[in-house]
Amino acid sequence: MNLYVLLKMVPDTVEELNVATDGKSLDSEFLRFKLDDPDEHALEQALLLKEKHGGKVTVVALDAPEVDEVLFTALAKGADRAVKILVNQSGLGTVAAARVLADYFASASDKITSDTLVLPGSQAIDDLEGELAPSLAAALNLPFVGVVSGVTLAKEQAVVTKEFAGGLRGEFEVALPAVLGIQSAEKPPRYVPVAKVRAVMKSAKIETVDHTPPDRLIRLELDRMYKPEAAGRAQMLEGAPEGIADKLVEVLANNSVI
Amino acid sequence: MANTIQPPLPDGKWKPRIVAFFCNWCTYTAADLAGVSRMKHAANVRIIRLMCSGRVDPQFIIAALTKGADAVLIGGCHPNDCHYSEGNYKCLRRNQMLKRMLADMGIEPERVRLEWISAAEGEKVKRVINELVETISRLGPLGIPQKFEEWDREMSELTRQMSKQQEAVDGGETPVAVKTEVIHV
Amino acid sequence: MIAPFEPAVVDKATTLETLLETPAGKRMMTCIQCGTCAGTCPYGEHMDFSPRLVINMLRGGFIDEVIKSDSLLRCVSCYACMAKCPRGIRLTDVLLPMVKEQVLVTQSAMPAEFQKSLENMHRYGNPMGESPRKRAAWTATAGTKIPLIAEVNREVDVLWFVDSYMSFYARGQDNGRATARLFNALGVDFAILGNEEKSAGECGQVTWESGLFESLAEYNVKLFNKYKFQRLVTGDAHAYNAFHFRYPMYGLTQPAEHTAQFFARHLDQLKPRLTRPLNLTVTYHDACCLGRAVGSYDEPRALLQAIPGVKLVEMVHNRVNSLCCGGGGGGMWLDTYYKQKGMERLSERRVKEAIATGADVLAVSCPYEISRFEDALKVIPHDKPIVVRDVAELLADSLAS
Amino acid sequence: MKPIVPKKHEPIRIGFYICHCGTNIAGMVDVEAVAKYIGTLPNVAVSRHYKYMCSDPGQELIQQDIRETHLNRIVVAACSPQLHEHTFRMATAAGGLNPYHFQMVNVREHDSWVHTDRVEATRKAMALARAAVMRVPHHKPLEVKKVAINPNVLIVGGGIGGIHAALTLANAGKMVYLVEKEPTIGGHMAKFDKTFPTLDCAMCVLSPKMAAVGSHPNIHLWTYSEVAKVDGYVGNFKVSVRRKERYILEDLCTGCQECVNACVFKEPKFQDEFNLGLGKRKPIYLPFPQAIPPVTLIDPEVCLNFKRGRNPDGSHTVSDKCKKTCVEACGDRKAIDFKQQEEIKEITVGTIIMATGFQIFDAKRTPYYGYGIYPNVYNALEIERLINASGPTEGELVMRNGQSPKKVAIVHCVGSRDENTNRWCSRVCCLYSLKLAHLIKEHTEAEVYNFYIDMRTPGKSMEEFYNRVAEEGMHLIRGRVADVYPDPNDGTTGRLVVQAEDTLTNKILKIPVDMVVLSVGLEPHPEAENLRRMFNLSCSSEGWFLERHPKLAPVNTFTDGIFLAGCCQGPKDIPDTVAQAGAAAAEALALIDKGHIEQEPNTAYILAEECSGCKSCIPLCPYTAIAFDETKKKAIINEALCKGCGTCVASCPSGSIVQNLFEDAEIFSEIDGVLAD
Repeated sequence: MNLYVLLKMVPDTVEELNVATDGKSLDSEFLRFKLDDPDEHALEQALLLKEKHGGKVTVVALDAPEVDEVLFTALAKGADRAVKILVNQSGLGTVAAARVLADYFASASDKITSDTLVLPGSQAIDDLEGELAPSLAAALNLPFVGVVSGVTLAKEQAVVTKEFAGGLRGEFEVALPAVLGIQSAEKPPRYVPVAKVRAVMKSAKIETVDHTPPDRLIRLELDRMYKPEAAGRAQMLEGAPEGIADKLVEVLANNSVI
Repeated sequence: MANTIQPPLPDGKWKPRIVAFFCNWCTYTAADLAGVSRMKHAANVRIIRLMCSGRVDPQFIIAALTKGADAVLIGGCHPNDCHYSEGNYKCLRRNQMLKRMLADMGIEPERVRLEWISAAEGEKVKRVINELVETISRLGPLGIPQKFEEWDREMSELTRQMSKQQEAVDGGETPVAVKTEVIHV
Repeated sequence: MIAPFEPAVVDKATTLETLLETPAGKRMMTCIQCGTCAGTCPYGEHMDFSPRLVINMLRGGFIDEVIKSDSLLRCVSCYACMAKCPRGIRLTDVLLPMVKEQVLVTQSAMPAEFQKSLENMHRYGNPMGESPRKRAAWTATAGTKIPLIAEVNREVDVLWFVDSYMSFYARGQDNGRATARLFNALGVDFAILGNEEKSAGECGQVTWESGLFESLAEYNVKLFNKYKFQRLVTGDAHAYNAFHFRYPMYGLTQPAEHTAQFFARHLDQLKPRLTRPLNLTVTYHDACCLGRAVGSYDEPRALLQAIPGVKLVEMVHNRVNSLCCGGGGGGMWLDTYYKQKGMERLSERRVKEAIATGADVLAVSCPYEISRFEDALKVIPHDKPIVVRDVAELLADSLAS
Repeated sequence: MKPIVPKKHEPIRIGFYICHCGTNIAGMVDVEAVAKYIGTLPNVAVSRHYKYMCSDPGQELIQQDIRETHLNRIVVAACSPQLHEHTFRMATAAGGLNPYHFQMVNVREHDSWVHTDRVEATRKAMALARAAVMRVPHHKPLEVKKVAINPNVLIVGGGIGGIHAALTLANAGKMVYLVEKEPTIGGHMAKFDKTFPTLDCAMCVLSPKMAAVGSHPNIHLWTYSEVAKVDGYVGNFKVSVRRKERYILEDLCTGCQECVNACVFKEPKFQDEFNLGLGKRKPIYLPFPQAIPPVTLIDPEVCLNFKRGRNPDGSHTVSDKCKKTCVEACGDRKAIDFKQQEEIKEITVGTIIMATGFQIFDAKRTPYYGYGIYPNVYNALEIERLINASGPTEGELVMRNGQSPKKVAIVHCVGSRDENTNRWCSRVCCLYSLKLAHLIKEHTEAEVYNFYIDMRTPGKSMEEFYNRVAEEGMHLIRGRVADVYPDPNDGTTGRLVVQAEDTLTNKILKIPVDMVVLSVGLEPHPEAENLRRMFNLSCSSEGWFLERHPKLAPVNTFTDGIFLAGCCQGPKDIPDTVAQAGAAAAEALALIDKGHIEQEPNTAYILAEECSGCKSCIPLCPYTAIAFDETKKKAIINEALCKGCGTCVASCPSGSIVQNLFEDAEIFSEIDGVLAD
């Protein structure tokens, strides 16, 4: 198997997000980046498939802050190659990103073969539409299934589980090669000891690919970024636990809840 | 006589040579115990047996150092345990004086080590010897005999020059210019 | 009593493969398989491979079998086996962590809560996953100015290492505020690291994550070297454990003290200030990292007895024989896992003994214990109220206001 | 003694011999190379290596060479001089030379046994041998000094070891001083109920021997006494013994105990030492019925006749508060003396036997076993008293709450084999634990659980005893107890849970029991360190008195004339103690019957012509052997008093003091020799 996992860095919401003074972007002073959650699952799914069927896992990411550590961690977990495309992810829209990635796959060294699976995360916190995976599939002219929560492989095809609203599941057969947007892996993402990551940082290399960013036209223009206004319906109760309990009962009674 | 004797052994790189003076009752016996217990330790220490550490004459230590020892180890009974009541105290007192003297001569204090080792402390013999060998290996050779040779050479050279000058004076020739330094007090 | 542990533990480069070559490892060859370790282990009966068996498997060359099992996940690094071992074998801080680390490397699935806390410690410097930018936020509620060492810009006497539980956890902050009051009452010249500080990482070391511990230790030591101070004082028993035994290997040169030790050392100055009688019966729980690990049994007790009106009573298991709260060695984040395995929570076993003493207060000196014992008290029935307080909190309560 | 001046111009002819000692030396030192090298040195006439130099043919080799090649100096490189210096001196003498024309080189203990590099070890052997070869030409002929031996013997400690040694020597017609610090002899053995493996009654076999000591005409029995000072040397020790005041005149007391019955305290109410506090006694008491001497004593701390205060000299102040019914009861015998004071006795003896025994491990040092915390935890010696028919419960095994235990745990190795307390195996605990298990079951039919690490039962009939007890249905659990705590399911009865891993089944056991018995180990007597100093002995790192050689001189010490018997030398059982006591007595007898001691001639003398009369040597001598001749203004050494330490020699500013065997010239040559490579 030839497994590609696409990794995307997203803002870490552990730190409070603030809007920058231009009103169109995030204040970057304390902004940190982390790997998008579904992408971490995509990596885990790829590693599970590799453990089961053999093959090679390549992680691919666009350039972004803290991306190197993420790529090394992926290698420490068991990925075989890490590729960084030297195009800054910042300000590049999802569709443009898909173009860059498609160009990468079209380039000479990484041909899509008949046993290739490309596994992006099915969405990201700054791409809730999940446009990347289908855009990439379209650009590569490959079949696509999104919101996948399980993959098994049979001869020249993959059987994928996809979740629907209301707890329904569907099973799809997809001919290989294909693009699958991963929502969750069959197991929670594994832990990798820090010592192993530190060792990999010393021994392994990240491959870099130069690339010209695509035309500006397909970039998105953002008009305004702002925080939602507080609705002001919350009421804070203060005091000792017993007092709070009494007040809470009063509030609930006044509002005819009890 | 020393120069005429050479043991038929391959000459390796420098290793510390240490002379030890051990009292018969405690430390010598402890070294025996280390042997009976097969406690392996460095082979650089050569032990000379005395009845009491009180017998260790400072001249023995100086003799050992000037004859080429890189360090001297003295072992006696613990304070209060001397077979002869207080010979070890006498040894301690002398040792303190000697150390000051050696320091004035530019000999590192680590090169003369006094240890109280009871007959039961075979383990301590091993530890002290190993520690001392390590310390001296770090300090490097003391090399007093070599220094003596060097001084002897300088002295004879000086003497030679002096006599040459004298000859020149005696022979009525122009004396060889000897550089003199004026020392301002 | 029990012989003190030598501070030089083992070379930091020692691995499981080279262990038997080291002095600590050679001592394992003298194990007489008496089973004291297993008999005293709080989870001994839940281990397929007890510490005794681990040693024998290691000596026999069967350690891989141990690593495949999850027995060692039950070790809470409480030092009980090591304190009682008749051969003085370094189980808790050398052998078991090394085996555990191999378990971690080998097993792909970790209990989720535990994995999350390790990832958080690595990424955010605290196990809760809180924003590192908010680490010093608690100082706003201290009621007094807590100086930041970066701002005072000179050498201080005491660098107070607050650590994560006292920085982020609401009940831990009570301890932080109390400590600040005590420092001020004694006129101690102190400062904290503020947002720069990261978890000391002790649980990384005795748990399984030597890499995590190393990255945190290297980070903190670099930070220590940036500033000038005489001594390091912390109220976190686990941080103290790391500073005392292992940080010197990473370049810490200043002495480290736990607040209980620090205040006990200043008891003569402190005592005249302890004027408010508390009128409480108190039982003291020996934190493993302060008690068995370094033998500080008397200092916290001396502090408690210095408080007017405090009557000290002992639990059945005390001092060297104290029962662990179950929070060490990663146990803090393994409660769910232990529950799944049908194992009793150790904190519940401990509070039963505390309740039996009839004490009003269960005094502690480790920030883990506050939450662990408070949670345990919620499920263990008891007639007379009993509360959990850090020794520092009780001392501060007794200060004239 | 003046040295015999060697014949001038006599050429030095040295014979050098290096011993293989099997492979002990030859395995690490190239003995052939050493012999070859030494053969090239000046003055060496013969240089040989031989398999076993100490063997008869080895010694004969030396003698033959002396005769045939006219050697006049001998050097043997072999083991430590502590072992065979005497042997080879005798061989040298047998060859016709003065025995002091010999020098020994230690290439075994100080070389082959402690080094791992053959080249280095060989090099060192050469250096040491060369030093001896360079030293020995300076040796002078010397004579052995003979000193008469005092035939009296001091025995310190009146346990079974001291008792047996005393009787052996007294029966051989020697005068024995037996000093015991307790008011009675008997030691630990007197406290035991039965002895393993025969289960015969300890007191039944001991009391006849105790009585024999008490009545023996050749034994001065001084109980309640301690050695205060020891001076002198083998053959002639001067000893001060402090006889503590017991307020009873020993010679007048008949042991009738009417004083005890008459005491104003009607009931015994003070802790009884002999029963380890489990029983009670009065202020005036006999330690136990068979006590020897059968003399009562008064405890001034509790007797009403004493104000429980002390005079400035330390003696107890006497009051008139009490009716003194005891004095009344004693009547005309007048054996009670409230004014009695301690007495110092000075004696002279030629030999000393140390039999000071051991103490049991204080189980409070392993707090997790609950001794001193839970009333139902006992140490083994307390159980001995509880099951003893003459003990505080008259042989009924009941606990402090008056109940008989139904389940008993016996914990082995308490304070033994433990780095945190005592590292050694106490040797008797396994067997006495089995014995107690048997006795407890016999007395109470309780279930008995023995928790052991390893069952160690060496010795005659011991394994058989183990089999017998096992067959009786004991629970034998292989695992060291880790914790003892009150049974949480049982509030009030004091039942305890014993927690341990059964290491043979990998199971953690938590066994509720009524009684826990701690098989405490043996450790050095608390006074051992003081005694060691006083008698100039050595102790092992554990604190046991050190024997001269662990195999070949197990009852000798490094101080000539002082011997060891029993547990003061290390843990042992009764038969071994008795055997060692007999051996110590025989060693003492051997010395006494020889009539004199041979002393090394390593004394110092003064070269009068060189002495400047500075007197600096005089205060240095610990034996006041140096005097000052006021007329000649020279120092003089009394060689009878000189012990040969050499301290004065090292300090003489004019170099006018010479120590035989350790002359300056000899030592300087040795220094040259070790460094001449």
